[in-house]
Amino acid sequence: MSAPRLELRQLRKRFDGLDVLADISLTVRPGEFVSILGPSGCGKSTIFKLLTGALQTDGGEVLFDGTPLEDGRRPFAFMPQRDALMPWRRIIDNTTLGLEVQGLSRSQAREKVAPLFAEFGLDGFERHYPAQLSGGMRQRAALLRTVVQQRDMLLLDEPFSALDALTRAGMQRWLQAMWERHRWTALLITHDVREAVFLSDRIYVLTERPARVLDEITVSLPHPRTDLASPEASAIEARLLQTLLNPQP
Amino acid sequence: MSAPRLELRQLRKRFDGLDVLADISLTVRPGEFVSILGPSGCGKSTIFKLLTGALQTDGGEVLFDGTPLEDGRRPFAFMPQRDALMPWRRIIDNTTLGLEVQGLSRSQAREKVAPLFAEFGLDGFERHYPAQLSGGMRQRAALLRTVVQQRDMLLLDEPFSALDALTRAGMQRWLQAMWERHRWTALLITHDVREAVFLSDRIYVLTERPARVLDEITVSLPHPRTDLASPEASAIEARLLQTLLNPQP
Amino acid sequence: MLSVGTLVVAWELYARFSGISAIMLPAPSRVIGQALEHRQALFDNTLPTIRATVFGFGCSLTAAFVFSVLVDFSGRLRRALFPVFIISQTLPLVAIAPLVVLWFGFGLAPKIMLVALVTFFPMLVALVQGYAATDDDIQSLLASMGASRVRVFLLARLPSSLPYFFAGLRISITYAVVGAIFAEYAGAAKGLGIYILNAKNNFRPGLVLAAVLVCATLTLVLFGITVLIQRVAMPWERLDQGRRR
Amino acid sequence: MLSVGTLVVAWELYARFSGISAIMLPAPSRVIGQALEHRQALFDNTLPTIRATVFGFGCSLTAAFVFSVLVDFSGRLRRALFPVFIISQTLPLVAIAPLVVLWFGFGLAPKIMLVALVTFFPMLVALVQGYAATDDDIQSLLASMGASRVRVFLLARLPSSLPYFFAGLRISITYAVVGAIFAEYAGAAKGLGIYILNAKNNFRPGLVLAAVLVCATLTLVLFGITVLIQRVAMPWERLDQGRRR
Amino acid sequence: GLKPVTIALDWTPNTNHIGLHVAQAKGFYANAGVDVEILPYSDTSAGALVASRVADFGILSSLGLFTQRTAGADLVATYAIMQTETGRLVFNADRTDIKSPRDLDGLTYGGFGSAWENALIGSIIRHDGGKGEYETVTLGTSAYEALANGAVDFTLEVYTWEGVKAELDGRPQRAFRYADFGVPDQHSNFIGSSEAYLKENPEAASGFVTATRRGYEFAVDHPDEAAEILIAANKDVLTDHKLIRASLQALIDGHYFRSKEGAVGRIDPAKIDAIGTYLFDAGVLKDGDGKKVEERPDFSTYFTNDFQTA
Ligand SMILES: Nc1ncnc2c1ncn2[C@@H]1O[C@H](COP(=O)(O)OP(=O)(O)OP(=O)(O)O)[C@@H](O)[C@H]1O
Ligand SMILES: Nc1ncnc2c1ncn2[C@@H]1O[C@H](COP(=O)(O)OP(=O)(O)OP(=O)(O)O)[C@@H](O)[C@H]1O
Ligand SMILES: Cc1ncc(C[n+]2csc(CCO)c2C)c(N)n1
Ligand SMILES: [Mg+2]
Ligand SMILES: [Mg+2]
Repeated sequence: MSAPRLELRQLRKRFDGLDVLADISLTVRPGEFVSILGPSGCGKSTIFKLLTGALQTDGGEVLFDGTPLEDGRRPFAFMPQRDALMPWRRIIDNTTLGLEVQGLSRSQAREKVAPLFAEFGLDGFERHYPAQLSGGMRQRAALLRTVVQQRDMLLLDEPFSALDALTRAGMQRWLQAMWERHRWTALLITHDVREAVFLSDRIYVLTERPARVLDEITVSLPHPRTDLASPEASAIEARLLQTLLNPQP
Repeated sequence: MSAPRLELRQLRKRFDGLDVLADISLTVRPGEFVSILGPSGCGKSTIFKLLTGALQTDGGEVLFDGTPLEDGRRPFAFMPQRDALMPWRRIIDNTTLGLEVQGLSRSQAREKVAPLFAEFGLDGFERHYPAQLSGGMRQRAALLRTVVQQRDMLLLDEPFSALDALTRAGMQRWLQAMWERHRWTALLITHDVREAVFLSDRIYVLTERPARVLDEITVSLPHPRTDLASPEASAIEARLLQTLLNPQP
Repeated sequence: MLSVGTLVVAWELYARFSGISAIMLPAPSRVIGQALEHRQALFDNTLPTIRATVFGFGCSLTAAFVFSVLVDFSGRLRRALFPVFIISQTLPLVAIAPLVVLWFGFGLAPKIMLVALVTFFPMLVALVQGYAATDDDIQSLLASMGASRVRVFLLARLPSSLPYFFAGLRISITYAVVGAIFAEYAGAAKGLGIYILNAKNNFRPGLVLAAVLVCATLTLVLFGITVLIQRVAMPWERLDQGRRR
Repeated sequence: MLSVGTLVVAWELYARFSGISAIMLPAPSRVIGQALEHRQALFDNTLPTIRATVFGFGCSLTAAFVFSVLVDFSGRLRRALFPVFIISQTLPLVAIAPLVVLWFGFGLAPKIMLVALVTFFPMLVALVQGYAATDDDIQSLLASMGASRVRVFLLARLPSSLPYFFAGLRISITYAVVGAIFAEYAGAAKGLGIYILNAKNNFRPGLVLAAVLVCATLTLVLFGITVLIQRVAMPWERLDQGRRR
Repeated sequence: GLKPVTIALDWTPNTNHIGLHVAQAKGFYANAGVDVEILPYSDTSAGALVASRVADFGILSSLGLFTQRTAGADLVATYAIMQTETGRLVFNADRTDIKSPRDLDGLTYGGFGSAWENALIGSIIRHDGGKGEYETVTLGTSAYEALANGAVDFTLEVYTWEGVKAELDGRPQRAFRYADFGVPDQHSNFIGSSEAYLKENPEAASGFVTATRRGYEFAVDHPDEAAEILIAANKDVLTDHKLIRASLQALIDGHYFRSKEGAVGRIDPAKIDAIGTYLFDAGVLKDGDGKKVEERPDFSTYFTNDFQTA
């Protein structure tokens, strides 16, 4: 078993008077795809904010490749829950943002991103502004912006919540293919149990706020997963739904 | 068969150079719950924007209770896809917004809304600002703001997309109960096929952009629906998924 | 604050040891000495200035608000009024002030007018730009609720304009005092402006700067008040507890 | 535009038929006549004013930008500099302008300084408030991408400040011309300010207003330029095709 | 009841105004049946205030009277405050390069912005054989600081105010008097009104003017008490008591208020005609449209002594 890429140890966070994260410990190994499921408002996005440095922890440790995550080091490609597209940048320029930050020239970055527009169902909208896109299109643009960064690790906060079944399935398949090709390490927040089962090696289930880890489920189905109707998949889905609907710690 | 409450006749809309709605005709009868399913970016939210007057149609007619929808008349309680919460108002004041617009005093409006906070999983957050809420909590606040308005008709644009299975099921049950009690007329945009089947009397499936009506499915299951594992429900679900995944007009 | 102290000390040293004449640059110690010595006169002359500033700024705020609303509600009014307002801003005070005395005499009125003239436009621009910054989704939502334009204005456009309003307020409040002093300089029985002119024509540079000192203090106080008001008026802007910076 | 025309006609009629003396209010026809008659002198005196305005405003913009950046990056600098800037704004021009002219002579330098003094603070406040208006989500996102503070500033804070910047620009540009005229008034060989002063001291109200007219035109042109620049600089603000109003 | 009368000033309060305050404090105005309000100084010329009937009377500079009246303003001088010119051309005493007015050619003049200054200085220099070409920087009230500072080479001053102050400060100055270089002597300033006002209120006018003259006479006779009155009436303004006393003494000693012949307030028709002709010849006088007047105006209509009674 390889050393964890990301390790959270007894992470705690409170907003004045409100305990949000009580005690979150989890690990993600290199190349692993891990999902987090949990009730709305329990603190999932807060975990990501702690990881990306937008918020400060009130206790606990975050280790990345065995060393504490320092301020300067940002090994994550992060997709926030609200898309955070820049209203003043065209879609193409929003999607190249991470690459530009990494130092690529605008034209290099565009070259890298442009071929993906079709795949993300955004072709023809390169020169639109975010305000001219539908909710789902914005979400796909935000996802595109995230994955092209090719960081050590992906942090995805509900990347498919605004997508219809067809588009969602397409994006999920694409993500899985990419993940298999590049062996990205990924941490995904989702509400969709089936999505979690489809994509993950392991799934953490969190309790209500203040959040703790309620359950950890390993999904040992072979990749690529196409048949979610298999009895194993259904069993895991059922167990997850059971845990979520009747949370008993 | 009663006269339609809402009737769209050959609605068309284009954004410079981009045909979005090609020809949308649909009806909603009084007390009926109708859902719209369709690929991301096909123009579902645009339909709502035409109904609420945020955009102007490029052709076609909108009839409400048999007469064209005029400018002044706004018979809808509308929940936009992006929550549109006012950052400067506390959650309680965001949820009372529609009532205040209807002319209720602030205290009256609060009285009406306050009891629902628990049901919506928002109690304790009355005096928080939107920026202090999680994505799902914001969505629930937006839904709460919509349903308390008690208008002739509900327009809900993906009201549950940011919610986990448990919370979502709870909200759906609550909505169904309310709908049965008050016999609201409702038009719902959703990506979730199961949700559509659970809640709707009828479901319209739209094509890709430029959008037309691809299919119209009547869900004649008894209310209240608790058992979605029933063969009829599964059959409808399967047919919907089939239509969505292989759209052949 | 330290930086201000440093500046004052440097000035004192320069004034003392550079051999510069007190006519050009009186030392701060001397200025403060003179200020204390003539505190009664300074006080008496500060009151009218405060009055002109406060009334003038009050009128200007009121007018800016009223016109911003009118202009927001009617595109036609906007096209009609804006050029007039812009032109009013382009008139150099030095040329207008003498005429204002001719038209309105020597009382408080012309001072109020000039203060209002100076501060009206920044407030108007700030408000109008602020209204325009309102989120479209929020406005559509309100419209869907059947909110009248007035309601949409009150519930969405007005709150949205607050940050712009306060940016404008900070700018205008400093101009308000300067404007009042200028108005008095152009003619007044009492007030810091005329005090400065008198001190100058009586060859008292120390007193000139003493009055400037009072004026600066006054402005600082008013500025501080606007900052406090902003704190109170926009509580949702002070939420980022726990955020890094 | 029509409204401006109406005002001018009303003024003309009032000046002609109310029997008011030309000392109090010369008719516009007379003002324009005088302006045409003295166009050469007006033109000669406008050039130095334009120069002072443009250079002064340029310096002020540059300084405001530089300091807004410094102040944005360092809280310590902010605390050190802001009081000094605020105080600089509280000094009444009427008292300061003569001193500046005495210190820096009668050339372009003191005018540039005074124009900068008048316009610096609005621009600074606008920029600083604009930076503060940046969306937190966008900033966190950039930080998560490993963007340095400089990158965050360039990619997020700066574009976010644009609407505030332009609000500030509209205000300052009108003050810039007025400030230049005022600076000349305090001491100069040539310029619209001096022209106004001369006309006034030679009891020529018509010429005073002719110079005011030139000054107003100049300001309007500059104002128009800022509006155009805003159009070009913020294309995403002009999207709402098809929207109702 | 007393008839209210307003008077507008030409400059911030100074010793030139002493007679008004004395007449006020000593009750001369009340005795004459007028209730006088001395208006605050303003940037608007007293001539404009009087001609537009904002003020009943005003202190008019000689230049203001001649130019504004010629341009059509309703102004009449009713009282001469100064019997002789108080102005002079000054420069710092250490300017050894300036020996006579012709040396001013090419130097920098710190001026106040009137056409008359140029005519005056130019004619002084030319009278002395120079070309009359020099640089002008318009400074207004900062001219004296600029002179002390060396920023300008020369300026004009009111001897009995700025000149006296320089003496008190020990800043030696030298000066050229206009009359020594071909400029006719003149009354530096007047108290004037409008014909319209004088016609409507002859009694109040003569009461006011006559009482004012009593005020100036009293000031000449009782300088100490008069200085006290002036200071008391302007206590925030006139903080340099030494300057007030010295200035008043200079005004008395120089026979500015009361001429050697004993005249107080009387306007000398010869002086008016002389300076008027000088200004006309110099091309300073313009009509209402800004055109040089072609015909020499009748200067005898510019003033009247009729309101100085008893
Ligand atoms: N203001 C606008 N200007 C130009 N195009 C626009 C504008 N608003 C929407 N569109 C386009 O209209 C199309 C439909 O948008 P709409 O928001 O209705 O989609 P949707 O069906 O709600 O999608 P989703 O499920 O992703 O929310 C999109 O292609 C979008 O780019
Ligand atoms: N800035 C803040 N100030 C105060 N409370 C906050 C703040 N940010 C988040 N919270 C609280 O922290 C809790 C967790 O929020 P978080 O966004 O992490 O939830 P989540 O698990 O992502 O929920 P969702 O699935 O609805 O997105 C919520 O109760 C929220 O109100
Ligand atoms: C007390 C006093 N009154 C007026 C002036 C203005 N002034 C400056 S030069 C000049 C004319 C000199 O002939 C005049 C009237 C002054 N400086 N001091
Ligand atoms: Mg979340
Ligand atoms: Mg949508």
